Amino acid sequence: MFRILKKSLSTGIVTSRYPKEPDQAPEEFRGRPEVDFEKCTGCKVCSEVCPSRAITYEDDLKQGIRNWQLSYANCIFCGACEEQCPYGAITLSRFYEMASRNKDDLLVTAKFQLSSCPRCGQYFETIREIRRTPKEVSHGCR
Amino acid sequence: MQSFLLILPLFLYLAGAISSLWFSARPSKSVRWAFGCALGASFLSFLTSLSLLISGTSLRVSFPGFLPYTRFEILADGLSNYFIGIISLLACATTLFSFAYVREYFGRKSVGFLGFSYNIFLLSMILVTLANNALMFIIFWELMTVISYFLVIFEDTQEEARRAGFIYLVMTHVGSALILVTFFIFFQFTNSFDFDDFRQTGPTLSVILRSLLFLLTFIGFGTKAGIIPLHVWLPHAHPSAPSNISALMSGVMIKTAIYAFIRVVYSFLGADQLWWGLVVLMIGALSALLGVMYALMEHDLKRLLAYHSIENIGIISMGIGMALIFLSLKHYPLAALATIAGLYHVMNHAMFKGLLFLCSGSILQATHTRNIEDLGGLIKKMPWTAFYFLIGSVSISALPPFNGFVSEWLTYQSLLSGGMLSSVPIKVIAPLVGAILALTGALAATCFVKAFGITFLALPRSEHARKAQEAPPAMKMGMGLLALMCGVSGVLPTFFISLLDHVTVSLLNTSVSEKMIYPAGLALIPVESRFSSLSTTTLALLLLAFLPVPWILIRLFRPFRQRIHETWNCGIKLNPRMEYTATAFSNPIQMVFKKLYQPREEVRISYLKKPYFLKSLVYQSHITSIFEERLYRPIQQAILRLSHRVRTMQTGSIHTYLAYIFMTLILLLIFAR
Amino acid sequence: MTDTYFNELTTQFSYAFLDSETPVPDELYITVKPEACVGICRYLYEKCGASLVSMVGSDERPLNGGFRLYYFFSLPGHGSSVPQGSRSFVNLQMKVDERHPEFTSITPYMPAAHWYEREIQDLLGLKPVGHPDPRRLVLHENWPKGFYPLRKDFDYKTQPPRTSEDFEMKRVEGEGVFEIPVGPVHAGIIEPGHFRFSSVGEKILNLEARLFYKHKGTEKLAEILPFTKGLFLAERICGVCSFSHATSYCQALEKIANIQIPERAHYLRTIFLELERLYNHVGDVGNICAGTGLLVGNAQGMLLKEKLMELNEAITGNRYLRGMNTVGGLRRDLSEEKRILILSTLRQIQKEFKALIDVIMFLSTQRDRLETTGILSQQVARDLGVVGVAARASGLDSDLRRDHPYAAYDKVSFKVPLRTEGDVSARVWIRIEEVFESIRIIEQLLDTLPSGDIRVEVKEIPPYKYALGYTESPRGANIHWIMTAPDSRLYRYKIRSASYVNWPAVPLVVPGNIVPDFPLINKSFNLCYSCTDL
Amino acid sequence: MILTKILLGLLQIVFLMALAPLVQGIIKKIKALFQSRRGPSIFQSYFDLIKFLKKDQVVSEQASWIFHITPYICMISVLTVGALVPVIGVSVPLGFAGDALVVVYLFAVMRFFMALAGLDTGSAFGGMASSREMMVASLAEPALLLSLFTLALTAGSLNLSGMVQKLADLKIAVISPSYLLVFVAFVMVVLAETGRIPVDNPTTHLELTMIHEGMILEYSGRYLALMEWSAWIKQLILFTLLANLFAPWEIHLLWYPPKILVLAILVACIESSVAKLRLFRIPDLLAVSTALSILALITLVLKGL
Repeated sequence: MFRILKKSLSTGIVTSRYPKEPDQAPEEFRGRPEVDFEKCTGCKVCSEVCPSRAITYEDDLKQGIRNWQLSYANCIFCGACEEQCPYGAITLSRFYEMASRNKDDLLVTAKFQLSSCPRCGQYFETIREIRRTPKEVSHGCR
Repeated sequence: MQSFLLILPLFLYLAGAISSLWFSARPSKSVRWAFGCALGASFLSFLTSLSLLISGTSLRVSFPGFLPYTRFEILADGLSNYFIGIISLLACATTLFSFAYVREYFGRKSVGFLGFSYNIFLLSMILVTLANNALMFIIFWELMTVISYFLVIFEDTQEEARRAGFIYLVMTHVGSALILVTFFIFFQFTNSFDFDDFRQTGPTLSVILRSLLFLLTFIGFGTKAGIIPLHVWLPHAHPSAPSNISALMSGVMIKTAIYAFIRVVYSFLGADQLWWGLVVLMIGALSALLGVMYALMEHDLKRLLAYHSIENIGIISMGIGMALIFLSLKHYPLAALATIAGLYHVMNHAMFKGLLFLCSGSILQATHTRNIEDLGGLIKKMPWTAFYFLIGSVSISALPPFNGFVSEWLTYQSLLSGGMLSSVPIKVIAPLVGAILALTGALAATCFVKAFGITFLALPRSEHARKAQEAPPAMKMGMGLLALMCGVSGVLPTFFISLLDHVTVSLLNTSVSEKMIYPAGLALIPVESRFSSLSTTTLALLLLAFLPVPWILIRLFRPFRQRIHETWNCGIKLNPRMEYTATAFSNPIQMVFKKLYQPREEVRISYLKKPYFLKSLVYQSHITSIFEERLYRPIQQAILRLSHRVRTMQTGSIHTYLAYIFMTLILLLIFAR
Repeated sequence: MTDTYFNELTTQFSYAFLDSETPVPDELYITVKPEACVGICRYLYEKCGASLVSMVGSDERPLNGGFRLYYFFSLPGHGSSVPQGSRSFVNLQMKVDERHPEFTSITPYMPAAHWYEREIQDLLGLKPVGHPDPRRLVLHENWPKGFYPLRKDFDYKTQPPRTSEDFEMKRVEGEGVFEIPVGPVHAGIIEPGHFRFSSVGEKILNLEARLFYKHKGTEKLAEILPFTKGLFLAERICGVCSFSHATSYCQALEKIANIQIPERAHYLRTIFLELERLYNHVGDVGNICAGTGLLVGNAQGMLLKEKLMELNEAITGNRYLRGMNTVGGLRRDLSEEKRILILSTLRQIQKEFKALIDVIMFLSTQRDRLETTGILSQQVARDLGVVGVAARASGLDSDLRRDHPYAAYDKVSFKVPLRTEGDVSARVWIRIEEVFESIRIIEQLLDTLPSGDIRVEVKEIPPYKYALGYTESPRGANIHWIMTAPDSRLYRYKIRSASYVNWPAVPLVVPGNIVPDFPLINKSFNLCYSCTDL
Repeated sequence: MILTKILLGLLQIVFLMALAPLVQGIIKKIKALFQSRRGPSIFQSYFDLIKFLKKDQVVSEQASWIFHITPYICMISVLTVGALVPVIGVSVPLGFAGDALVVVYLFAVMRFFMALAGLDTGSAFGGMASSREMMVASLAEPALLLSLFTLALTAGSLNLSGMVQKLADLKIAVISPSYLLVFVAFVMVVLAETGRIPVDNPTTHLELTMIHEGMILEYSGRYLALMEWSAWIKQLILFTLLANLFAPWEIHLLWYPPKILVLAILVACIESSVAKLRLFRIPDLLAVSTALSILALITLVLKGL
């Protein structure tokens, strides 16, 4: 009976005053994915590997714009996008305080200008991706 | 004039009885006459006894030459008046109730006979308390017993009722026989059956003889009062009778035994032996505890109440027992206190137990079942009955400021005053008996949480309960009168204590009202020193005075909104099957006192594949009634064996047995000389 | 090894055998005639002492025009004296004709099959003829009859209409008997499950548990995902056996693809599996104290669990060790400083856990609550095929790590704790002993950790192959069976978690105990609803 | 003169009402510290009360008027008890209205109605809790009364003021074997009466194990505030009795807080260091308490003070 009290007293207080005192996640921690749009070309690899459809895109073939979207609400922090991104544009940061009353706050969106096929004139891939790719891009309209 | 008022009700009862039989072909008229007369008689005799009690006068009326060797004399002294007051007050309420209640029996049973028996029953009880002569006493005592026997088997279509009646008859006649023996022993020494002579000669007899007489009286009257282990008839007989009769049987009939016991032991035997008091105290404690414990396991509402009568007789006995102890130690004021405690409880028990039996009658009429496992939700269907039952429950559970608390408080005070004495065994025993009283009180509260909660609250458990309807006005009036009395005798105890003072004066020549009542008339104190005090009046006022506090708190922050929603049931729809049952409610107590109850569980399981696929499971549990199985069964078997030998005399008819008993009586009368 | 049993079987039932194959070592698949199946199952179960570890129904109508049932048995060596690796899995498979969608139930002989068969009835619409309790199990009354989600012609996006019917609970008769409904919505953060107690006061006469309130369609969903994404689904079958489930999944696919993953990956997987066991067991021991109201014990247990989870977070980036596994090995390596971090943390945990156990497990009030409460008899445990801690606490000496070694378990020496009392206390003590064993295993592995690659790239997997993947999770054996489809997708993914087989044992343990002890008994099993309700 | 007395009596009740949540808060804080947690502020109970008092309430459709009157009855009975108990002075203006027995029986009134309210809404949990509460109370009440009787016989008075006065007069001489035995017995009963570990777990969320919490499971909002507050006042009154009967020195405002604090720490220590008893071991605990009281009584009778 006294041993148990001794045990607890020797432990002392272990809880922190979160959220008054912020709690730092460890270095390895995979939290909110951050996208570096300087590096990103809009190549959609991330959206293809994303298992939970947190990253999606939609091509507006009339305007020639790719609407890219990342929803933190769907993200399972698996890091597949980080692993697969050819340009190292996505990193999973240590930030984890993402609670929000509004789902729209959890969206990251970007627009990419699409390039049109020189032969058939159809939009097919982002201009930035085409520029980054050394080999010739074929649309396959032939 | 007063003698006339004392006698008049007796004739009114007689008139009621005869007219009831007369009109028995027309039930409505019969009811009006029978209960009209009974109501008038009861009211009149209540007023008379009250006025006699207030004025503190005794009345004596003689009718000489009524029977050989005896003279018919009635004596209305303090004690008698007090009991008559209680009997007639309860009778007022039950009579009011009966007007409507007996309609239940129209076309099924002879209401004329019921009205007849009812009046004679009341008459006999009043005469028992008035009789000032042993023979008269015995005659009225037997009349009371026989007539109540007929009331018990009134609904004799039920096998149970007949069995109950039989047990009742056998047990009480064993008791009666002992009383007869007592009186004949007195007769041997006084050559008279007059109580006055008993009073004169009794205390001068030798200690051994008096002790023998004490034991005979205790067992004889104890049987009628239902003390443990002589109680076995009570839980069978009381529930079987019609509810208005149960109220009278439980409320007052068993108290006549207390009356007689007090009369004999205090006055005729001159209580001066410490062990007499101890015996009464211990048996009282045992009765109180076991009574409530068996009550807890009951789910037949009326039988539950019947067991509580045993408990309350036990509590009364504690008071009387302490009084006998104090008398033997010559502490007259304390003896008066303890007597008052006992007698006050006599009245309180009559009020709340009468009330509870009437309520159970009202429930029975509305639902046609006494099994509380089939009830539930009645508070919405029968709000008044529920309210009255709650008052009764609170009173019997000794919760302040109701009457049960006041008399239990007085009992505690007498017990603890015993603890302050110099006698070492009493010093230890009295507080321990106090603890038993506390246990009894707490268990009684448990039992009535169960009785009220399962019967009235939550959802109805059967079709009967769903279709229940509130009782008619006459029944409500009967219950209301008693509920009012529970409140009044709780909140204004000083008035009743001053009445009881006249009783102690007539019994013990000791007046304690000045010592017990604060000058302002507000608080009670237990006689000696400022040991303690109680003012239920102030408590009631305080409780009322604090009512604004929660009221304001609830309305402190406006607006006060309230949503009505389903009961939280973990997301499943609530059904009556998910409610706690009475058996389940008292199950923890049963587990705790396993030794006493010796529950026998019977689980019948069948499997499709054991133990993985259950097909059906039926559970039953019974408790062992130790006294019936360990004490009475062997006796019964012995008697059975014996009776095989005297088979020739045995015809199997109750009436023949009755004839035997009366023959014995007459023979005794003739040859005892 | 398998041969001896196989020979016995063939002589006995030669007339019923259609085909047999051994697609992967230690897994023998025998195709039998439907009418002989029950007889063979009984032979395996009653004569050979095999235990049913899983049962799968699969809609193979597009392939061969019928449904197919698979019965998986684990064949025992005799006792733990038999050398490691000597046990193997035998699978019976039989075809069920589309026109007569029914099969003979084996439940009357093997109670362990009763949930599998009911599940197959619900999800595939195959009727188990002769099942003693053929009520609905997985799909509740709000799901219309005639919609069988695991059939191939059922599109995963279908939203069937809602219906409502009454589900009949077993009714206990007798005066005063009443029912206590607990759940599916609980007061605490507990998963949904409905428990219906029949009792008279405190003693419980009968308990019926109803789970499957949140059927997630995991198995159906897995059929439309490429295997790489299926992994993340497997990881999220349950919150606390994440790594075990992911490992089972990967191991099955690695067997199918017939690849050998690097030694270092085996070692690391084993370390993470044991880390998972550690934080679960430490947390469970603490949680038992919450059940007995020993608040300090609970707080201390939580504290140690938190330390372990923070360790997980520091070395893998996820408190539940997610995102580490992949088909072909591991995605992230363990650096030297993390290796040292693990060792130092474990040393500290070991010391503190021991101190905690000394304080809480010898407290008389605590012991009184735990001992003789909720006894699971060995017979019941065996009949129902109970696994994991619950089995080992009831005297069933079974542990996949030793009996069917996988990952690097054949490289380490460890003890499988065993108790026979079968009560709450025994289950707690099994956990406590396993904590120390786990620490020993991790230390051994970290000391001998080979260097090298951690991953082989797996691009695609062959179609229409099948294999079992299994792990001994903190709660017991998780057995996954995968059949592949073209395009590196899965044809059928059957997950049989430890909780799934242990749940039916809980209601059998409870009767005879008192109502307030139920939460404690339930906690001592600590079963997962999510693992069960896929 | 009488008016000032009554005013003083009322002031005492206000004092108890105001202090009760703080005591609860302190116990919670100490328990949190034992659990290595920082825990909420000691004033959290006040915030809780205000929150409950501001909230709407949900009432079961099955509830009858029993459910509605119970919070009122709990509050008024506990306040009435507050008027009878010596708190920061030996004399109690309204003490003549009732003695120690009345205190115990008024608590019984509270419990009686709470148990009924538990049954009222028809859920199994309420009934279960009522049944258990009545079982525990049935055994706790005699134990409590017996220990009070022993004290009454020591002090020669059953009146609380009288008892405290007499014990205070005896000063340190009062410390005798019987007195200490009664103290231990009394503490056990207080644990049972206040629904604390090892009898009941006030912080549990498991309906199946609840006693006190189960009975008030259906209460919300303002009614809940009243029920909780009454329970806390009852707890403080029992602590006050413990403090004034077993440390009957320096009964005034200055010494009252430290005594109560010591008791709060004692209770928190007990709650933190034992596991909750199995339901059917609770009777054993209370039997021990009763046995200690009996022993104390016999010691008292045979040896005197």
